[in-house]
Amino acid sequence: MIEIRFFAALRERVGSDSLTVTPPDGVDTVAALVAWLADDNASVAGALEATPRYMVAVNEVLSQEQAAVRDGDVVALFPPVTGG
Amino acid sequence: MIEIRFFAALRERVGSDSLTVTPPDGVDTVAALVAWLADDNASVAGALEATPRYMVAVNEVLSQEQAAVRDGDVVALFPPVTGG
Amino acid sequence: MKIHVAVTDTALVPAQPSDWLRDAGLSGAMVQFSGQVRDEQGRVEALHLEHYPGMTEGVLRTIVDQAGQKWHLNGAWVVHRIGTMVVADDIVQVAVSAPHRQDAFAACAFIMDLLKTRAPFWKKELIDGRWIWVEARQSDDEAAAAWLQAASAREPS
Amino acid sequence: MKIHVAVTDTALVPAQPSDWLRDAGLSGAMVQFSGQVRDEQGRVEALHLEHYPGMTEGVLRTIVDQAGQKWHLNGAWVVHRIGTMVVADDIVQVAVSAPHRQDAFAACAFIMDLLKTRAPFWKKELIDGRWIWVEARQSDDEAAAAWLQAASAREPS
Repeated sequence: MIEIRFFAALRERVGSDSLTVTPPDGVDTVAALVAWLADDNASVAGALEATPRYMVAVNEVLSQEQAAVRDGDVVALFPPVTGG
Repeated sequence: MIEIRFFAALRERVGSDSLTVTPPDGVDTVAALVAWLADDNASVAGALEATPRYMVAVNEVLSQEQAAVRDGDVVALFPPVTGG
Repeated sequence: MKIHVAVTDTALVPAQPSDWLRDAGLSGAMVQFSGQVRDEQGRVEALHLEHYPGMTEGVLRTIVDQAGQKWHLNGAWVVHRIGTMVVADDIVQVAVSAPHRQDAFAACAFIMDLLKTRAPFWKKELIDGRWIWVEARQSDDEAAAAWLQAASAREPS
Repeated sequence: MKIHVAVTDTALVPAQPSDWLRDAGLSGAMVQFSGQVRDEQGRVEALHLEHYPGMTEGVLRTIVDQAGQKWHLNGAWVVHRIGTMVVADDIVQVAVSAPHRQDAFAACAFIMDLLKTRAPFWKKELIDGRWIWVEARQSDDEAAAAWLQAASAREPS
């Protein structure tokens, strides 16, 4: 089980704060997870398409698309940050 | 007539806050004025010798030794500044 | 090195960072940055800030720790406001104390540059009655990248 | 651009610069430097600051004007204390407001670097019951020279 969290414009576009998913075996990187999600869920696919640059955090640490993802992880997807 | 002002360690070494002097014709730069003063006044000579690096202001503007000096000017001599 | 990192939904108090950093003669320099809500020639009516609770505090703490490794600091204060705020409100305070001013200036600018590009905050502005998400600025990415390139240039090859 | 430059023999108030610079949404960034009397591991008992009245204010004003020409600023505050002060007292406050943080950081550091090498202030420290003049630091000369070299490198040759 993996928890996917969305923030800001991406959250609004998806229409949910978070999803809990159980991806099939082999979906073991952020990139694979995002590709699988977009195939599986039309609102995520639409939201990602509307957000060409997004950032990823795995367990609250900024990560790259190649980062490993495993059962129990929390993966957050969000637009480039704009604090400060 | 030229007013010479001293500050900080240089003031303490000279033993006066200021001197008013009338240098001879031809003493028309800071460098010439300082050389003439040191010849004329033993306490200034001693103070300058004890202060190898000093700064100069002519009429309250930082100046170089080559700067012109004329009647009515206020020439200040002081150690490198240490504010802030 | 003392560190205070917080996220708050209440108004920031301008004098708090310097009061908290004061250290009885250990530091000779304090540099404080504060960021305010700009009205953008009257276009912006309000600002709303969302963040990722938990991750935010962790990222801010990591940035401050990195600053403490790069420069000689005695204290660092980072407080970021969230929620809805009005024009001229303080959004963020970053303040550092150090023995010398060069370290204080560099560390304060570094913390802000990394906060801008790493800390999970998002702003939207109320303009003509509509909330519009603020776009990230490329100049912020470049400012953060400059610190990281400077760091890797100093590593042995 | 509003400017406040002063020399005072009374205690500095940490919140004054930011209160005075506040501008209702024009600026998005404020950077404040303050310098304190360090105890130098308990060696320093007190500090005394002398200046050149009249020239000091003129030099500070010139430095602030130069900063206003180099960067886009909305306000600048420079207040320097003179007379006798104790450990941890604020010696100087330099604060600037600007639309963007990079300008605010650069201008504040520039004003301090030039103040350190141009403004006619002199410090002496009370150590073991004796007043000892503080020596100028070469690193301060170099910091000021760096801004001037950067400026002349941009001039057409």
